[in-house]
Parts: sequence; C-alpha cells; structure tokens
Amino acid sequence: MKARVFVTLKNGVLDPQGKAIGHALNSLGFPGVGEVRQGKVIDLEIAERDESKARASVEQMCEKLLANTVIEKYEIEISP
Amino acid sequence: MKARVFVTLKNGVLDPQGKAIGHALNSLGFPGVGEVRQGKVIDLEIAERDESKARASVEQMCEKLLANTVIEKYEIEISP
Amino acid sequence: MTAQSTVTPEIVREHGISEEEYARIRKLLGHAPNLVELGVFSVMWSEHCSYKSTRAHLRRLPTKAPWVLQGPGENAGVIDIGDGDVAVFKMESHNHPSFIEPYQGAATGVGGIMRDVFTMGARPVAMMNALRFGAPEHEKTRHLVAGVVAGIGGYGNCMGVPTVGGEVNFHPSYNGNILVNAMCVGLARADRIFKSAAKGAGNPVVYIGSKTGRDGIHGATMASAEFSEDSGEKRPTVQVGDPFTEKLLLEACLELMATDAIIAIQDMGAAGLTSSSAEMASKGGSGIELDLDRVPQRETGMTAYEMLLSESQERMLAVLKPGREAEAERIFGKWELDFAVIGTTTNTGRMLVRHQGRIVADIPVHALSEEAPVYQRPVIHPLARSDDTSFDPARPLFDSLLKLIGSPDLCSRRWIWEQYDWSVMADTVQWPGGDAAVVRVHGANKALAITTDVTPRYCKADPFEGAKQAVAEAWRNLSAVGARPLAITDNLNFGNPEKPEIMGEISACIDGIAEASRVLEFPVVSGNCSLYNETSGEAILPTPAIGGVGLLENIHRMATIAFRREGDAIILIGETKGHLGQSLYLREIERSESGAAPAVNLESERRNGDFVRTLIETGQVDTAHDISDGGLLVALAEMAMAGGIGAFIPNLDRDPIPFLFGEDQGRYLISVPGSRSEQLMKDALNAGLRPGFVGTTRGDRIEVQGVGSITLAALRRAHEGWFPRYMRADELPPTN
Amino acid sequence: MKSAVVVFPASNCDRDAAVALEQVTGQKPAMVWHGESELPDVDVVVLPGGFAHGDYLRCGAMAALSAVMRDIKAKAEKGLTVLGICNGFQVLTEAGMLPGALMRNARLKFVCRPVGIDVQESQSVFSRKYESGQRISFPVANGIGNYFADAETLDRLEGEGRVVFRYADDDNPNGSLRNIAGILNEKRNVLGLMPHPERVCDPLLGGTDGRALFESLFESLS
Ligand SMILES: Nc1ncnc2c1ncn2[C@@H]1O[C@H](COP(=O)(O)OP(=O)(O)O)[C@@H](O)[C@H]1O
Ligand SMILES: [Mg+2]
Repeated sequence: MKARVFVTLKNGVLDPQGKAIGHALNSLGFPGVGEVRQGKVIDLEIAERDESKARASVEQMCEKLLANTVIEKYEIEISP
Repeated sequence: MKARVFVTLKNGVLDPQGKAIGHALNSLGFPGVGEVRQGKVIDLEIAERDESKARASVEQMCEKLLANTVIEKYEIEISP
Repeated sequence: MTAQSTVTPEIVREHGISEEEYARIRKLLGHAPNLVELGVFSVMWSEHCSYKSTRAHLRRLPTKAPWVLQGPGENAGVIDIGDGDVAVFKMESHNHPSFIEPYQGAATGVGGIMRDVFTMGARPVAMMNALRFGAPEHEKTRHLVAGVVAGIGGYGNCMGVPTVGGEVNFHPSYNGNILVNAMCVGLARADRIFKSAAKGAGNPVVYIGSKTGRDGIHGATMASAEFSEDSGEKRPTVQVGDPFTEKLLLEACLELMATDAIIAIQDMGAAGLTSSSAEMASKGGSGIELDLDRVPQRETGMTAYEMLLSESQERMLAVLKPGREAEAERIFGKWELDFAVIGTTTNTGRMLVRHQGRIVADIPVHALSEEAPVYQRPVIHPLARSDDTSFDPARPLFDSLLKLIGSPDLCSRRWIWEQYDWSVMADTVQWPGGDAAVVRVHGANKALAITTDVTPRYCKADPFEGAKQAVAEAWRNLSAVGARPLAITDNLNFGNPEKPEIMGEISACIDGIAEASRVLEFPVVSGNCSLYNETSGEAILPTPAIGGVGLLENIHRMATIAFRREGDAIILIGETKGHLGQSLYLREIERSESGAAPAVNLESERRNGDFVRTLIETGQVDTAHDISDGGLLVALAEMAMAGGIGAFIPNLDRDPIPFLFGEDQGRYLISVPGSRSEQLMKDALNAGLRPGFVGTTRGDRIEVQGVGSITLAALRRAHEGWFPRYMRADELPPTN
Repeated sequence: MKSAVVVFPASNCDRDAAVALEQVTGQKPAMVWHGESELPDVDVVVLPGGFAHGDYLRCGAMAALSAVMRDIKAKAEKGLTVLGICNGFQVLTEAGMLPGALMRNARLKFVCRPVGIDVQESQSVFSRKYESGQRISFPVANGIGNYFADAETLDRLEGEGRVVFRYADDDNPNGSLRNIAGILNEKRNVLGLMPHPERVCDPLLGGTDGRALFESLFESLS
C-alpha cells in the first residue's frame, strides 16, 4: 500500500519558512495571502496489505522518527 | 479560502532525504518499507472567494516561487 | 532502445558528432557504431572530455618544477610541500548546470571537484569558488547569486571542508552564462598518492558509492527519447547532489586507501562510467570488460546507453588487486555505501560492455582517448585596445572612493562567505577578506596559502596581458601573506572556439599564462576548460580563472592586510605611473570601460614580491596588501577598515586621481613601525626597488592633506552595504 | 579525565573536538562509532558538530536513534557528563535529553561568524572557569540553530539557572528565543550549545575563549 504522511508545525510554533514565503508572495504582488505554513510530506511504499495494520505501523514510524512531537503534528493517509 | 500545495521531486530525480529516511526506517526494524520520497506541503490562506480564480493564482505562485519546476512538480488542493 | 537500433544521420547530429568524426569512428571500429557505441564516442570525443579545441594549445603551458610531483593528466595536480607532505588541487567549472539550476548545479560542482582531489588519496582541506554573474540589474542575477551561494555552502558545509575564499564579478556579458568555478585543495603523504592507470589484466573493477540513475544524461538522450523503454514525464537531466553520501564516500575511500588493495581509482565525473573506465584503461595501457547487470541501479529498466552515460553523482570506479574484494566490501559496508564488482581488466586493449548477456559495446580503448580528434581551429589574433582614458580631474576624491568600495565588484563579500563554514577543521588561519586564505597543515607549523584570481575586463582588452596579470595577481596575493607561490590550476572559460576571434582569445590567454608562469616559476599542475559560454552569439568576457597555492614555512611569520598599530609608516612597493586604462575608477566613476589593460612587468613583479615576502619571512613586516582593483586608495581603505585604524596622507606631489586610483601592477602597501621605516626604505633601494612613503597610520579616518578626510565608519557603511541591500530582495533563499 | 567523542555518519567536527580535548587534558579521547552499543568507560562524552545523516528529515533525528545513544542516555541518567556541540545539541534535543528543539535560522540562511556570547551561569562543570556575566566570543556555524521551547520551559530553564550561554543582545545570529545559545538538563550534567568552543582554543585561529570550557571539564572531572 501507499502511505502519505503530513508533518506540520504545531500551532503556536513559529514557522520562519512559512513567514518568509508569505512575505515573498506579497512582494511578488499576490494580493490577500494570509498565513502561510510549510510542512513536510513523506510518501512511503509499504508491503503491509491490511489498511489498519498499515496505519498502525506508520503511526509508530511517526512517533519514533518522522515527526518531532515537541514541535510537530502529523496526519496519515493510507491508499491502496 | 484555504489552499494546500504539495511540492515533490519529479520522478527520476534523486531524493537523498527520502533515501536516508527509508534506510533509517529499515534499520529501526520497520519491515517492508519500499521507496520513500520527501516533499514539501505548503498551506496558504487566501482572500479570493472564487475557487477557480483561487486555483489559478496559486498555480502562478507555484510557477513563480513555491516550486522549482526544473526538478519539482506540484499539486494544488483548494478548500473553503 | 536496443543496442542494435540503427544509427541515422539525425541521431549522429543529435550526438554532436560531425560527418568527418563519424567517418573516423567507422574507420576506427571497422564498422558502423551501434547507438551505445555512438553515445560512448559522443561523450569521449566531446569538448569537455577530449579538449579537442584546446589540447594543442595547452601543450604550451609550463607544467614542471622540482616541487611538482604530478602535473596535468591526472584527476588533480600534486606538489611537494616538504616533510613528505603534498598538496593536491584542481579547479573545475560547473557553469551551465548552475545556470539551469543554481543550487544543485553549484552543489554538484563542489562535489565533483572534491572527488577529483580525494580520488588521489588526499583529504580535502580547503575550498575556493570563483564566480561571475550578469549585471546586478538583470532579472535573473539575484536568483542565481542566491542559489549558487546556497548550493556551494549546502554541499561544502556538510562535507566539513572549510570554504575559505574565492572571487565574484558582475558583468552583463555573463547575463546568459554565469561562471561557477570551484577549486579544492587537499593534503596527502607523498608516498600515498593514488592514480588512475589501470595497469595489468585480470584485476577486479569495482563500483563504489551511490546507485546509478538517469541523472544528467546528455541532451542527446532527450533527442533520442523514442529509443527508451518508458516514455513517461520528460526525463530530467539535472543532477541532485547528496553531500551526505559524498562524506561517507570520502571517509570510506581514505579508509580503503590506507590498505594496499588499490591498483587504480578514478571518480566518475563527466560521462560517468564511460569516461572513468575508458580513461583508466587507456592510462593503464590495458583493456576493460564491464557487465552492466551488476551496476547498482536506482531506477528500473535502465538501458545500457543510459547506464554508460549517466552522470549520477557520488560514484567512484576502482581497480583492486585480485582477492582484495572482500576487504574493500567490508569497508564500504561499514559506511553503508553500494559496492559491486562490475568487471575486470584485460590485455585486449578494448572496452567491452555486456548487458543482459549481450555485448552492447566493443571499442578499442585508444579510439576513445589517443585517437580522439585534436583541432587546430582557425585563429584571429586579437588586437589589444588602447583608446583614450580621459577623466574629470575635478571629481571629489572621497565621493569616488565611497562609490568604488560600495560598488558590486569591490564591496565586501561577507554576505556570501558568512554562508560558508570557513572555520570547520580548526586550521583556518586567514579566512575570507584577506589577500589569500591561509590554512594550517594539520598538526604542523606550516600552512598553505590559497587564492583565485582573474580580471576579465583586462583579458577582454588584451588577452595576453590580461592572462599574464591573472597569474601575476595570484602570485602577488600569495606573496602578500608571506607565502612562497608554488603552482597554479587554471579554469579557462571562453565562448565558442569555432569562432576565430574566440579561438584567438583562448590562444593569447594561454600564451599569457604560459609566460607569467614560466618567469614566476609558477607552473600549471591542473585545470579545466569551459567553452561555448555564449548566448545568442554573445560571448562572455574571456575568463581564465587562476587558482594559486603557496607555502608558509612558518605559520608565525605571516602578514594580514589589517593595520595593527598607530604611527606605522605606510610604504608603497612598486612603481606607480597612474595607469587608468580598464580601471574600476573609469568604469564606476566615468562609466567607461576604456583604455589599455595594465601591463605586467614580470621582472619587477618578481623583484617586488620577493622583497615583500622576505620582509614577512624575517619578521620585519606583519601588515601587507597587494594593490589591485580600485588602486592604491582602495587598498589603503581596506587595510584601515580591517584594522580599525585610519591613515594620514601628507601633501601629494602627484596628480591625485591617477596616483590614487590607477591600477598599475606589481605593487604592495606595507606598514612598519615609524622607527623602522628609514632602514626599510634603504633596503628597498639597495634591492633596486622604488619604495615610496605614502603616509602614517592613525585615528579613525583616512585623511589626505589639503583634500579632506572620511571616517572609517562611513567607509564601512558603504563597503558592507551593497550586498545585503541587493540581496534583501524578497526572494526565498533556496534550501534543499 | 577520560573522554570520548562520538562519530556519527557525516559528523565533521569530531576531529576538532578531539584536538581541543587533547590540548587541555593531554589525553587522546576515544573515538566511538555511532553503531557501538556500549560507550567505553569515560568521564565525559562529546557529541560533535556536523551533519549527522546529512541533517536529512530533521537535524539529529536519525543520530538520536543510534545504538550508542541508547547507552549514553542511560549513563547520563546515572550522571555521565555529556557535551553536545551544534549538531550534537540537536541530537540531544531529538533524544529528549534536553528540552525544546532547534529550528531553521530566522533568516533562513546558514551563518558562520564569531558571535558575542554572555556567560550566564558559571555554576556548572562546563563553565566554572568562566565568570558569570563574562562576555566571550565563539564562532557559530549553523543553518538550524534557532532554539525554540514553550514559554513555561523557557521560564524554567531561566529560573533554574540552566541557561549557561546567551547570544549578546545585538548579536543573536539565528533568532533563538531569549537569545539562548546553550542550556543544561535538570541534573546539570548534560550541556548542549550551538556555538563552537572547540574552534577557539588556539590564538592562531582567532581566539582562545573556548579553552575555559574544556578546562572547566578537566578541573571538575579529574
Ligand atoms: N586549462 C588546463 N590547463 C592545464 N591542465 C588542464 C586544463 N584543462 C584540463 N587540464 C587537465 O586535463 C585533465 C582532464 O581534465 P578534466 O577532464 O577537467 O579532469 P576530470 O576529468 O578529472 O574532471 C586533468 O588532468 C586536467 O588537470
Ligand atoms: Mg576526475
């Protein structure tokens, strides 16, 4: 199966990159751009066939490695 | 509206980070992890109310700034 | 694509092979090449690998000296620096890739030149970069500067090799062709140098490093896409650098080199597997057999053509002594790198390549190397320009000084070098900002001095004198820190060699380099050529970048540009006629790039440099600065800003503008305690020099009696201001 | 004082740290590969600067999971002295041995330059040879050195005197909250700092302000 993991900064954690992007977009003349946040997307191919088992193991991957839960949160999408 | 932009490396472009993550997951004992690719996800708040107009302008942002189209491709999701 | 697929004239043309060359290939093979063989010839006979336009001229370069252990012909040059230590260095360009994708282009350029150095058995200890960008106001320039600088830092910083210097110019002629020339200097032991000659038959050929992907396969594959298995999204040819893998590759190679398992080793640079295997076989006078099925592959369905031409980064090819494979595999396993025995050396003198059980290429090795075409292209010898250099004598001196030191070509490069880790390895004694970088030989009391120099506007006005000047300035910068100049590497960047005027520039520049390097005993030990730097017929300024390396025998006898004491006498060594031709003063203040390039008198160059160096070696002088771009007053301002001490210049008996802003060559400013100045002037006269008393160090401003003064604070504001202001453009710094 | 320096894949200040330790202690430290499951018997271990695992995913994230870190974590709980410099600091936060996290520099660029540092706390095995309030200079060389922690954590760090080094007010190179350059764990036996004391232990290299840090360790641990 395929897993897509989004790792984004928790609210309240400042995001210099997002800020810079927002700033750049405005000065490039894109009007009405509000807050911008940048995160990571990680696409994995996994052998596991069972969706819930897959989700469980990807969740472990996030807790152990993919996200730093001090500053980051994650979402997981599983697709066949 | 909200826009979510995925910026990922084009197929065939080496992804050192993805490679290293895959390697780390294997040595952490996660079985059956195949290819791993890492990309960026950028969340934007935009004033524009009209979906298609919003999409059009985010597309421009990608071409101009958010993606390096020499090596990266992008997908856009618009939500209210 | 199948090896058998027939080669049509279009395909031949798409591979950049002329009809004559194709006929020659047929003759050498005894039959028409298949597509794989054609691809191999196209890269091996390309300008980049064969030097077909320049080789005949490069022979005129002096490459020998008692201290030169390896001149041009290996991956990098090697010079003796005493005590059994050697310095290994080379400069190489990554111009086109950096224009296409500045971050990755510059990053992979750094990675490539580092491999050239550590493939010789040396640990890289210093990086330099010589950069040329288009006009600041050109819409692409800012983005290119940001990307190139971030890419150089991104790769070099991760490698843990300090980037200690370089040079940067802006000029409209580079608008469509920026130059990114990276130089790497490494240290090794004289008895542990590794070369690329694959001598002997029956030895295992091993592949080391990253897997092979479809990276950087030359444009020809694009054109012949119909031959490829997958016709998916248009295949990118941009290589992405992986400094992490390169760092592991460096450590693993040095670990393997500590054993005696290696017969020959060679990085896979341009034209990857093809050129590395062909070069090794050719230099070893042997043959080589490769089995592509054993090549570690990153992608599925790769064809023989793609594997042979791939320019995937962070790869090496080595020939081991038979039976040592396991030992090597253990080392690369520890560093988690791919390792595979992919072939063996033979005595057939042929390059034989198998894929999926079929022979896909069978080529006599000499056909790829010795038999590669060498052209005597038509040459039109350039006329040196010598038009008038009038200027307005009424312009206020200090306004001009401020403009000059705040101009793109003279302002502080801090914005750039603060993005480079210049202090890692804890041996950087002089970092960016001085005349030459100084890097201590680890654990010793001696150091290497390193510089890169060329003044393209001089080379345009007079290719011969301009190239002489580039070598002389490198020699001067090394002397100014107290180092004995030893050898150079050169990176010849020019336009289209098929144009006789350009070929004329190339030829004259090589003659200029040759003359200066002969007289100064400053031989060329390595280098690289980058031609066809043209956009819509407009060529870049001729840019023969020179990388110079010198030796400081005693690290404690060294000079910097900074004034150290109040009350020092500032003494000018070298003759000042007030040459304004091609000066930055004319360009920045009078807005005219006119006049003759300053001539270099190599005899007085040598006399002046030897005198200054001796003063430093004997501990008489610890402040010295050569006078180059911008002239005397700019040099003096730089010394004052660096030391935080001003200067007082008594009544000038000379016409101020030519005297203070002229760019006469072979000059230095030194400062010594007032009490010692008289004796020093005497010594200089006895040595046949014409020393001049310029003034005295003091205060917080530079004052010219009867003219006025300017504070160091104001000078600093102008000097440090331009780059950050220019780059504060609302543009994201590129990150990987 | 017996010392060790851990070598992760693509550590690159391991040699610099070893040289500084040897200069001060007169003894070569043991160089320990990240894959070792056990640390030799030493008084202090240094996690050096560099780009362990390429800084990929997150600086220090993969290194924090290496075999040797498990042993170091256990021994630190029993009081082993641990010094993390730059990338080593990042490893310590990722390993949960120090609070907070290091984020991309506020200006988004790698920065290498000498920085004014104020010693906040001389009451530690790492800093006793400095005066509290002393102004020194260390070079920084980082792209991800922007220290972040939530307000309570920051208050606690300050309240408990665990902020050992701060960037001089006008000289914060990376946007670190409250100018934090180096912090201690609760037990005060683990220090992480972004600047590089090991690069300023030799007058030739532009300063000797870093020596006192290694001398503090030497004095405390021998
Ligand atoms: N302009 C030059 N001056 C002197 N030597 C040169 C020059 N250009 C190339 N060489 C030498 O020719 C050889 C091949 O150059 P190059 O292909 O750039 O090396 P590599 O394949 O290792 O990158 C090298 O030994 C290099 O030093
Ligand atoms: Mg090479």
